[in-house]
Amino acid sequence: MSVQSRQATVAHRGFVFDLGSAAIDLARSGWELYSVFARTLYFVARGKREKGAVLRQMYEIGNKSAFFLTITMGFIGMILVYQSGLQTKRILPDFTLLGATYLELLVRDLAASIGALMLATRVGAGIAAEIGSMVVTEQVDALRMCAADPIDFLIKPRFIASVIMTTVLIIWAAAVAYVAGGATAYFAFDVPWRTFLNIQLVDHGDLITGLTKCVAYGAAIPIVSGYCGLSTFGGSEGVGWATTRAVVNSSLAIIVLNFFISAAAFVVFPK
Amino acid sequence: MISFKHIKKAFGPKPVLDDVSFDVKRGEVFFIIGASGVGKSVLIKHLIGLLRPDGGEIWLDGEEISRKDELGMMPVRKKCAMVFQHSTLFDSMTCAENVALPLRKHRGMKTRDALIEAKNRLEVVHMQDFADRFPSELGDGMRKRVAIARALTLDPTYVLFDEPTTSLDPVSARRVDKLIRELSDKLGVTSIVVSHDLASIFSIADRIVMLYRGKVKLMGTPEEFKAVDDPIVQQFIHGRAQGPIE
Amino acid sequence: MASAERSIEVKVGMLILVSLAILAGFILVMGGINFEKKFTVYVDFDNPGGLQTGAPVRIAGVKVGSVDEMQFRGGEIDAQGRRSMVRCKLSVQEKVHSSIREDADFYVTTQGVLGEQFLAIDPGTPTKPILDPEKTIPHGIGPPRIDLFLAKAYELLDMTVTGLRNNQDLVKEIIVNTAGLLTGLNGSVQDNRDRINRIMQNLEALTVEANTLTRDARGKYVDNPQIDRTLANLDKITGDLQKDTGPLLKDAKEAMANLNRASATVGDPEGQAKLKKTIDDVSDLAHRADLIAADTQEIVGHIKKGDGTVGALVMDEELYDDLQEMARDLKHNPWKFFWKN
Amino acid sequence: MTAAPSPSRFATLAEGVGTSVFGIAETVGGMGLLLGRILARLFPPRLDYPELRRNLYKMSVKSVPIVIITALFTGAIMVIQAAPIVKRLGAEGLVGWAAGFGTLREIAPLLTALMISGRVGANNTAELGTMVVTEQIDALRALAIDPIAFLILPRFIGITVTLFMMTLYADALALLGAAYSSKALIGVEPTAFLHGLTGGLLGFADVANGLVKSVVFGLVIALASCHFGLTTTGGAPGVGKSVNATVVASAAGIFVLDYFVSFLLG
Repeated sequence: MSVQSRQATVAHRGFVFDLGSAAIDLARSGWELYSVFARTLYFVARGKREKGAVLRQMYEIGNKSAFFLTITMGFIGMILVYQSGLQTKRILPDFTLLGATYLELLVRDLAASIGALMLATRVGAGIAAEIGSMVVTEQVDALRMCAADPIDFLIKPRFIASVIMTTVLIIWAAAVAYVAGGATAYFAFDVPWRTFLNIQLVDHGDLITGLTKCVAYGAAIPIVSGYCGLSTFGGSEGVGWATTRAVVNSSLAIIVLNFFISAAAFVVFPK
Repeated sequence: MISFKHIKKAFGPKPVLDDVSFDVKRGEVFFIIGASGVGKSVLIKHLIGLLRPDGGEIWLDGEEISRKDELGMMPVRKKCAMVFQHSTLFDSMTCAENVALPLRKHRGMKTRDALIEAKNRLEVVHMQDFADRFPSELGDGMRKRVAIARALTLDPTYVLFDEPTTSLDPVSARRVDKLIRELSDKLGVTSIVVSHDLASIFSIADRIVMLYRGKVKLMGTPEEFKAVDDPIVQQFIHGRAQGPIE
Repeated sequence: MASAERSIEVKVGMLILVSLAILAGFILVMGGINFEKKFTVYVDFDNPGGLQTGAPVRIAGVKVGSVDEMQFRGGEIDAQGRRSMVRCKLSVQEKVHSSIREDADFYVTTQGVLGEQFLAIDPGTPTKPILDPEKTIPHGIGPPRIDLFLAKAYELLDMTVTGLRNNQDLVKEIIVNTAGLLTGLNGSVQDNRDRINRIMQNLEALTVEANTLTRDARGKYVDNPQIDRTLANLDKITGDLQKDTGPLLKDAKEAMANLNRASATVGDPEGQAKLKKTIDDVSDLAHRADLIAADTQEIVGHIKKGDGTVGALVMDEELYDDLQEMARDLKHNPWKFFWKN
Repeated sequence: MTAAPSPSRFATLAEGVGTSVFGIAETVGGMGLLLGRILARLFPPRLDYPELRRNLYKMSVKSVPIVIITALFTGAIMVIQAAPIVKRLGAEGLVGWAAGFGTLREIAPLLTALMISGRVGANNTAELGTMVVTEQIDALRALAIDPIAFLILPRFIGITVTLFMMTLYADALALLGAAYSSKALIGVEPTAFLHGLTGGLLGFADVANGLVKSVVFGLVIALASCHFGLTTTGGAPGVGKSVNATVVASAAGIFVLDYFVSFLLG
């Protein structure tokens, strides 16, 4: 809170000042993020291998998020089909392509993006809270004293685990959302399973786009949240702030990445 | 007049207070001492309803208060102020706003009037120059003074101090001691002080109670404490590492 | 401190005001509230189709009001002897009142083929007096029922085919007889001249109307995707077609029967020639009817391959096939258009 | 609890499910109790206006940039995703309707809620959690100030109001983003886009649908963040855990309730 209060005291110097300082902050954070990313990649290639660390993180990130992701993606699947079904009913009462279109959207975008947004809250907050607590309790400094680079030791395993598990979880999430959507279509609009189960609209472009997004989001979440965690200062409120920033910034990163990947896919795989 | 009667309190399976009884008289400076973790802070938090006893009664000015609900405790809390161990100022507010808060909430003062009044109160503890600073920008001693100013805004009859001199430098600590003594002498405020600062205990205490293993070990004046030859008391008041206290 | 507090208040206030402005904007733009003066018109419908309360009312595509209420009337017969099942209460902007004349048409149609149904007003002839909604309750035209149209067309086709098949021998006989004929037909032809003329006129008029319509429809469709009017017109043709076909067939049948009867008795060359001419004319007419069908087919073709929104409407292959089948059949057997047992 | 002598895989699974069910029940119960206590303070209203104003400022004004960025990008993404379908059907004129429907009813309220839950909800939990672990809540009580009325109620109102306002902003901005990206991507003029939006297929009901959702989401976020904030234990790591729990519970709550609200409103 005091952090904010201080910000508040600085905030009376006019809009241009605010804008300028925001831009500088943004640029600086961008550079630092990039440096964390580059160092993570470096350590992925050359760092010390700590036995079991990646596996443990895969369990933390993957298995522990599965329940949460199943619930949310199940509901989002139902909502999406319900809403598009309502529209279809209103405009052209023909449900034959509902399932196919839904699957295409799911594969190309929704499964990855919404799933990753969910993971950003669950995993991103977790990573930032954990690393942030280690920073404020000076455990990270202790690590440095033991000549272990915090990025190698803390972020690298999470990075590898997240890239793998995000992809796995999103494939699972897509399946859950598709089944939930199919059930909704069946119960709410009497669309038979056979009609709903139509994969004719999904092509390799959609698959590649979807998988690219999985990997990009999987990489972005631990980097952004790890960065937020490592830059924690102050006591418990600092941890809170770091966690908040991790959630917000990873979500933003996902939305922005989604925009760029989708636009690129639109150009590369024209329909 | 405060009476603790047979107070029992346990956290989970671990009993902290086990049948503690004593009285505090009006206008005195009453010290509660004991080793760390013996339940001193727990005990005084019972008085203002931050904690509820598992058994026993607490009487305040002829009223049993330990069974009151949260809203029923509000009048009690206006009568008994508390200064927390870490000062515990609201760190989203400036010092003046901290002090103004009770005025605003209980005296029905407008924000602006409350702030002016708060600055007057801060002058009493010599903190008027820091009125618009945030607590995180101040040192421990300064925060403690603001916390005391805040506790006194409602002119309470009783003030509870939870380790007021811990983590203060000796100079600040003695100033706080002096303040507590003056409250009692000049305003007739009853102070209950939780402490293990020997210097404070023997300079300003009227009476002392010592807790040991959840029970009252000894109650009396500082002179009586010095005179008693119980090894536990002696080890504590002389601060020896060797002895029967674990 | 005070100025800081002020600035906080100003910022929060600005934010709230802007959000209220956005809310107001949404309400206005999305048509929640309109501050225009309104007047009320009641319109009766036999079947307003899927028209819903709240549906927009448009004149020439511009939204001028909405359907406020729909009451079920249970088929009351009004002064003109028309049945009204449903009475719609429309609330229409006062400023367009002066352009709605007494002979204005109220019809239910859809937004760009796809989409919700709405009520369109064709303002009517400018020379007529302005519609007084207190006095007259206009009778509206229901939405185009393409399903019904196709069903009826199919029924007609089926009837024709069956009739022709069952009377194959008869037809053959007529032709053979006619070929070898005949004197003294004159009188009988004379007797039937009026009828044949009427058939021809009817068909002629029908063809012209259909041609214009088709052209209109096509032009309209190419220029803008609003096909609603076309569909309404198509519907109307179907109605006309149906209305006319009954007597037409009756007349044709009678003429044939007479011919048949006459063939046995009469046979002068002049009469023969006339009869031949008559048959040729009839055949010619049938050919034109065929052209209408072909044009209709073309529209349908447009609809089908034409930019998909419309395509969805006639995506039903079966209906399309039926139409095509009907057209082909008519081409090969122009007689079918006339023949009914 | 009848623990199996040798914990088989099934037993651990059942135990896990059981624990999560009880955990969810506990959370929901705690939030329900908190809601009751908050409502009790509303009649008659015992609200601290300076605190409300401060929270409104912190929650809403400071969230504007993130909402702007999110909404603009989201609008653009909506169009990118709709573009192939629109092209396939050749219904360029319907882009405005398609994007508008999805944005107003679902995407704008949902994404705004997720972002606000991350920014405001998490921050609120961190703040309350910090106040709990540093005994500031106890200090309030010691000053005879009711923490629910003084701290929670203004935050509760602040979050709900913030989400409502931010959803309006997000609606407008996402549509703006969608309009211009549909011009860039499939060459639909913004006026045609606007026409698709206002042509009668969409009504204020669609906007209202989204706004009702935003209020529901606001309540969920407010309840979750206050509940987890107030039940924080265990210092700095505890605060981190609480924040984590808040964003997870908010996200799950948002999606589950979105479904029910969608169905109820039709």
